[in-house]
Amino acid sequence: MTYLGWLFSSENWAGSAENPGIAQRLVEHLGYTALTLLIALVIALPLGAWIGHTGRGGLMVVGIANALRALPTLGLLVLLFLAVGLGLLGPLIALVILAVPPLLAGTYSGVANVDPSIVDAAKGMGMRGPEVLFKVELPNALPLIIGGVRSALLQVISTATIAAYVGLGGLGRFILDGLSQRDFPQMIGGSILVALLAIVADLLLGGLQRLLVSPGLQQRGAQAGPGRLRLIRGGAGTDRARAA
Amino acid sequence: MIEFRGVTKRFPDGTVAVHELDLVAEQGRITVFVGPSGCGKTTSVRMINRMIEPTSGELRVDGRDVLAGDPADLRRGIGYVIQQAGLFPHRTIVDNIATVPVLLGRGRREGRSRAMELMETVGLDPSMARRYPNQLSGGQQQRVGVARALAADPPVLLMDEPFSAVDPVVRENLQDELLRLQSELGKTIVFVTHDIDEAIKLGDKVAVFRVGGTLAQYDEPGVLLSRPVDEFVDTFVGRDRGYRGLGFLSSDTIPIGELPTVGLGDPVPEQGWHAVLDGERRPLGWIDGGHRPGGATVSEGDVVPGGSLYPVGSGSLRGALDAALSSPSGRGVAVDADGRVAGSISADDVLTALPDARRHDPAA
Amino acid sequence: MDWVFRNSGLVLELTGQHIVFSLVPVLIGLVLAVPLGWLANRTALGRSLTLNVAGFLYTLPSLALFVFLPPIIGTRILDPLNVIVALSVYVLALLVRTVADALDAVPETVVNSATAMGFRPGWRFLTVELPMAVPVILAGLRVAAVSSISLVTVGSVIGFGGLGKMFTEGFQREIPQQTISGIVLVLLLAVVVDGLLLLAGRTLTPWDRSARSRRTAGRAV
Amino acid sequence: MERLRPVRLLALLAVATLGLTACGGDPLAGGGSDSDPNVIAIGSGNFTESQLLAEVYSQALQDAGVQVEEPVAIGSREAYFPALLDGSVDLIPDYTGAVLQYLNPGAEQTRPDDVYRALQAELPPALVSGAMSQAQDKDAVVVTRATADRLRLRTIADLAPHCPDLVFGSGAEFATRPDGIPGLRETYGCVFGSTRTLDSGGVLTVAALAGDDVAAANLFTTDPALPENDFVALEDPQENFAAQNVVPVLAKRKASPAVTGVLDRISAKLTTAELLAMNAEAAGPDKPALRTVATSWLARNGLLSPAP
Repeated sequence: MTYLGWLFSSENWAGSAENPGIAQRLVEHLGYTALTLLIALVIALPLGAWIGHTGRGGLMVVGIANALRALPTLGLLVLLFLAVGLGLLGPLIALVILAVPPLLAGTYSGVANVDPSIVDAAKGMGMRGPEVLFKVELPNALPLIIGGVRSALLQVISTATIAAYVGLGGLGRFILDGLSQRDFPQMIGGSILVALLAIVADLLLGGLQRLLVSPGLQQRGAQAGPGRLRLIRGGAGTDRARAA
Repeated sequence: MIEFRGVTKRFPDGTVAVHELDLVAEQGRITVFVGPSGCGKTTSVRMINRMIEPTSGELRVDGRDVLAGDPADLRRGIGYVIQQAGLFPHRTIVDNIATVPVLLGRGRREGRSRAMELMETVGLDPSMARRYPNQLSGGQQQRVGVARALAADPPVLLMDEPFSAVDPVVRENLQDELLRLQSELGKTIVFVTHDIDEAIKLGDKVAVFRVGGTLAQYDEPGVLLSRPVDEFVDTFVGRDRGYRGLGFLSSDTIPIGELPTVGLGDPVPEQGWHAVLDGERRPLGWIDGGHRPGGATVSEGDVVPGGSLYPVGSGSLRGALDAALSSPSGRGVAVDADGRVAGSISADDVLTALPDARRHDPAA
Repeated sequence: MDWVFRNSGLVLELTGQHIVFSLVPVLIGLVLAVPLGWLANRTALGRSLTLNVAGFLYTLPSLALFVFLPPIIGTRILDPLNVIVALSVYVLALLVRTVADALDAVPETVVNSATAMGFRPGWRFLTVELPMAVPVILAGLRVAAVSSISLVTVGSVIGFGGLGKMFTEGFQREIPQQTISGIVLVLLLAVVVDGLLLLAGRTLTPWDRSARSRRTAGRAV
Repeated sequence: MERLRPVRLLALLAVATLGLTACGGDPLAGGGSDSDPNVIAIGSGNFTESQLLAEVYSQALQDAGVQVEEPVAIGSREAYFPALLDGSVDLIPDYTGAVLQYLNPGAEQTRPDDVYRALQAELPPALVSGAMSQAQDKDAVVVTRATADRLRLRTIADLAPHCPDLVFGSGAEFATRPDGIPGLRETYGCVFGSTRTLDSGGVLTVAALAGDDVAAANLFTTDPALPENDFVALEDPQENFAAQNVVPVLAKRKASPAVTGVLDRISAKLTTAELLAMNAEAAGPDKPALRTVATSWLARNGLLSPAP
């Protein structure tokens, strides 16, 4: 018996008014992910850059990022459903809460880990605060920032799947609906789609990283230094905690 | 010219890093701040471009109060070189050097062409322009650092331990290069180091700081060596200061004596040390008369390596003494400006000339 | 918390299940990660292969992995084995990299001097390299354990037990107290396990006391 | 630190998915593994009433000295019925009409006794049912009072002309069940404009209906949320939804006289009013544990032996 037939049926892709198809669910999933990431970036980038730039509140960021590792996603989704009711708002808040810490930690540690002598040189040459931040600190922090974005992205794609449980659309629907309709091909198909989406998104960001990060920062080993730094910038990011 | 008038820096935790500093770094000269760690030398230099704000006192660069106006504008007019260069890893060499011109609003293109000129000035191959800092050696990075500081042609250059992270051979190289550059550019340079030898080599004047941020002595290097004001400076200047002090005394009064010489292919002399010369009368080494392992005529295999050479007219007593002491014959070879043999000097001649040289030393 | 006391029997039972579901995979993952990490650290090809597969597995969303497993390992969908295997996969994926990195970070001078003193490779690995890698491995283990504890709850969406039931039931019956209690219990469990692992690490590596504070502070991401 | 090229990664994924297709069997076939012959494994749907009934069965059986396993909330009928068939659970509280339709989608009986009789004929040889109770919990198409007033709705037939303009909310299984969306289409000609997948008569559906996210929804007649929210359950004159009397369905090999005796005594006491009361108690402000609600109902009805 094959489970893949479901995935390659054009009928399943198109769906109907009564039964949304894969195309619509995929768009929904992408929509939730993009919206969440956008909101989370707007919150986390300036905050993380500011904390990293001034050095104030760094310990707090590390603490929060560590604590949120243990926060059960499903509990958060349910709690927010009970608090704000049905709709996009609850899951969206949950997704943003989960996406902010990796972004914040990436931006903060990226900026904070910029070699102090480089910042010193920048100031000494007469760069003002914003110039130091935008021309020196952020470009140098970019690998870690994008690392944070990748972490957040995977988190959001995974969690948006679970959010189907509290009534959200997206690809998670296939997994849960397949379970209640006793339609395993649908479950597997949905799972494959989610996994593919996660992998493709991660690859795209990896490509983006290669495009955006200065070649001067990509020389392998040139300044990666001891193990700790390398752990932080891990490419595929197995060192990042997952919560969903 | 950079003037410190009663400048004090007290950090929020109460530590006094610099206490009532009065000092003038002269126009077009290299002034070196030297001292043990915690003596306030780096704090002092960083107050000049307001990387650290003075707590009290007055600080002027070319007559302008540095505390008036915007620190960023001030810094754009002052070159700044730090340890390990502080190059921007995300920018190419040429863009690193062009940083300040671009900051000052000159176009990127103009900045780059200026950067290419400067690369040659500091002795970097222009083919490196498109590379990134981490593809360069430490010494090369330091040259880029100097070029970057010079890019906007600032009259003042601050150098904070710029050569302390490179190996001794490269460091000596960079020091020579800096002296050569300075002879062409004539900037007002304040140079911080913890290495007294570097201070003495580079400084037109040297300021020795003691822990607690006070100035122990501010003098020309020769004076520092010959007449340290107190025990602290004496100890800091270190051993052999008497000998090193000879380096700042003129050797013009030393009599140049005879030098027995022999050419390659000539018969080996009967006895005594002879300098072996090439066809241009440049010294190749020595041969000990009477010993003839290689046969009856002088061949290259017979030549014993000589010591250092003493350049007539431009040498110091230290150079003269070393030439004599490092020669196997006990007599140092004196050469003229073209490197041709001019005669010989002995250690006795140097010592005889010493009192006279001291009397004529303007610094003394 | 009132809710917890009124339903302590249920809570205890779910907590027990939760501990089994979340910590057995940590143990399995660790046991498999050490030899694999060692292998990964030996050759460039092995490293690239192991780490890439690990990275790939780690990218898979958990709910999807719970569903993938039954046809692969021949279980039924509600079999608790699915959760245990899925979480073991995550722990393994995370730790294999940590172990490889940790072994990589053992100073070469130490390894060389051990070799020079006549240690054979196997013995050297067990008595020199592995102990020296413990602090880094432990840091990874703490991350793995904590996220494993949080991940088990996802399984309750498709009917697995553990504290996640506090969420699904709290949801169905609209009991915020139950949901909040569930979150608090999961966090508490994570803190306790994390603390125990930290303590275990301290006892295992008495030589590393000063270095540790720096390392844990640095593991921000 | 190198990452796989996209192409190689996709290839890897392809291999993994091929692996998925290679194995046979249906992973959804059942719950866990086969149960112990001397222990009764109780399953239920994943909604409060079903879980409550499972607790009631479990405690009463335990009280009668039968060994039972902790009840497991499995999911929809599509998930738990196969588990019953393959022996991973032994006993399920269910509803006569729903089981009948599950076993025979073409079944046309709608009256309680007819449905029960037809069910006995359709049950597979490995299963038996206990006596049915008088308690009914029927599927219903539910609208808000405001919608009912505005469109003058009393029955599903009244709703039919408006269906194309309406959003309908239900659990996923309702979309595929014969008496679900297909049944509404055939019986009443009601084709909804769009549907929204929520849950099976649970909080999501209630919230969606109350918040006007959907205009009509599938809820159950004993749901205390109906009176709480002043929802209107539309009448079903064409009997699209069959009678739904609570009935225990169990594995024949576990159906000892002791077990069926206990179950039949429960069914005798269980009425729609009792069911409503139990649901209301569970939904009450205290939100007591379901096992507590079950215990107190059993005690009230004299179904537990007095405490020693």
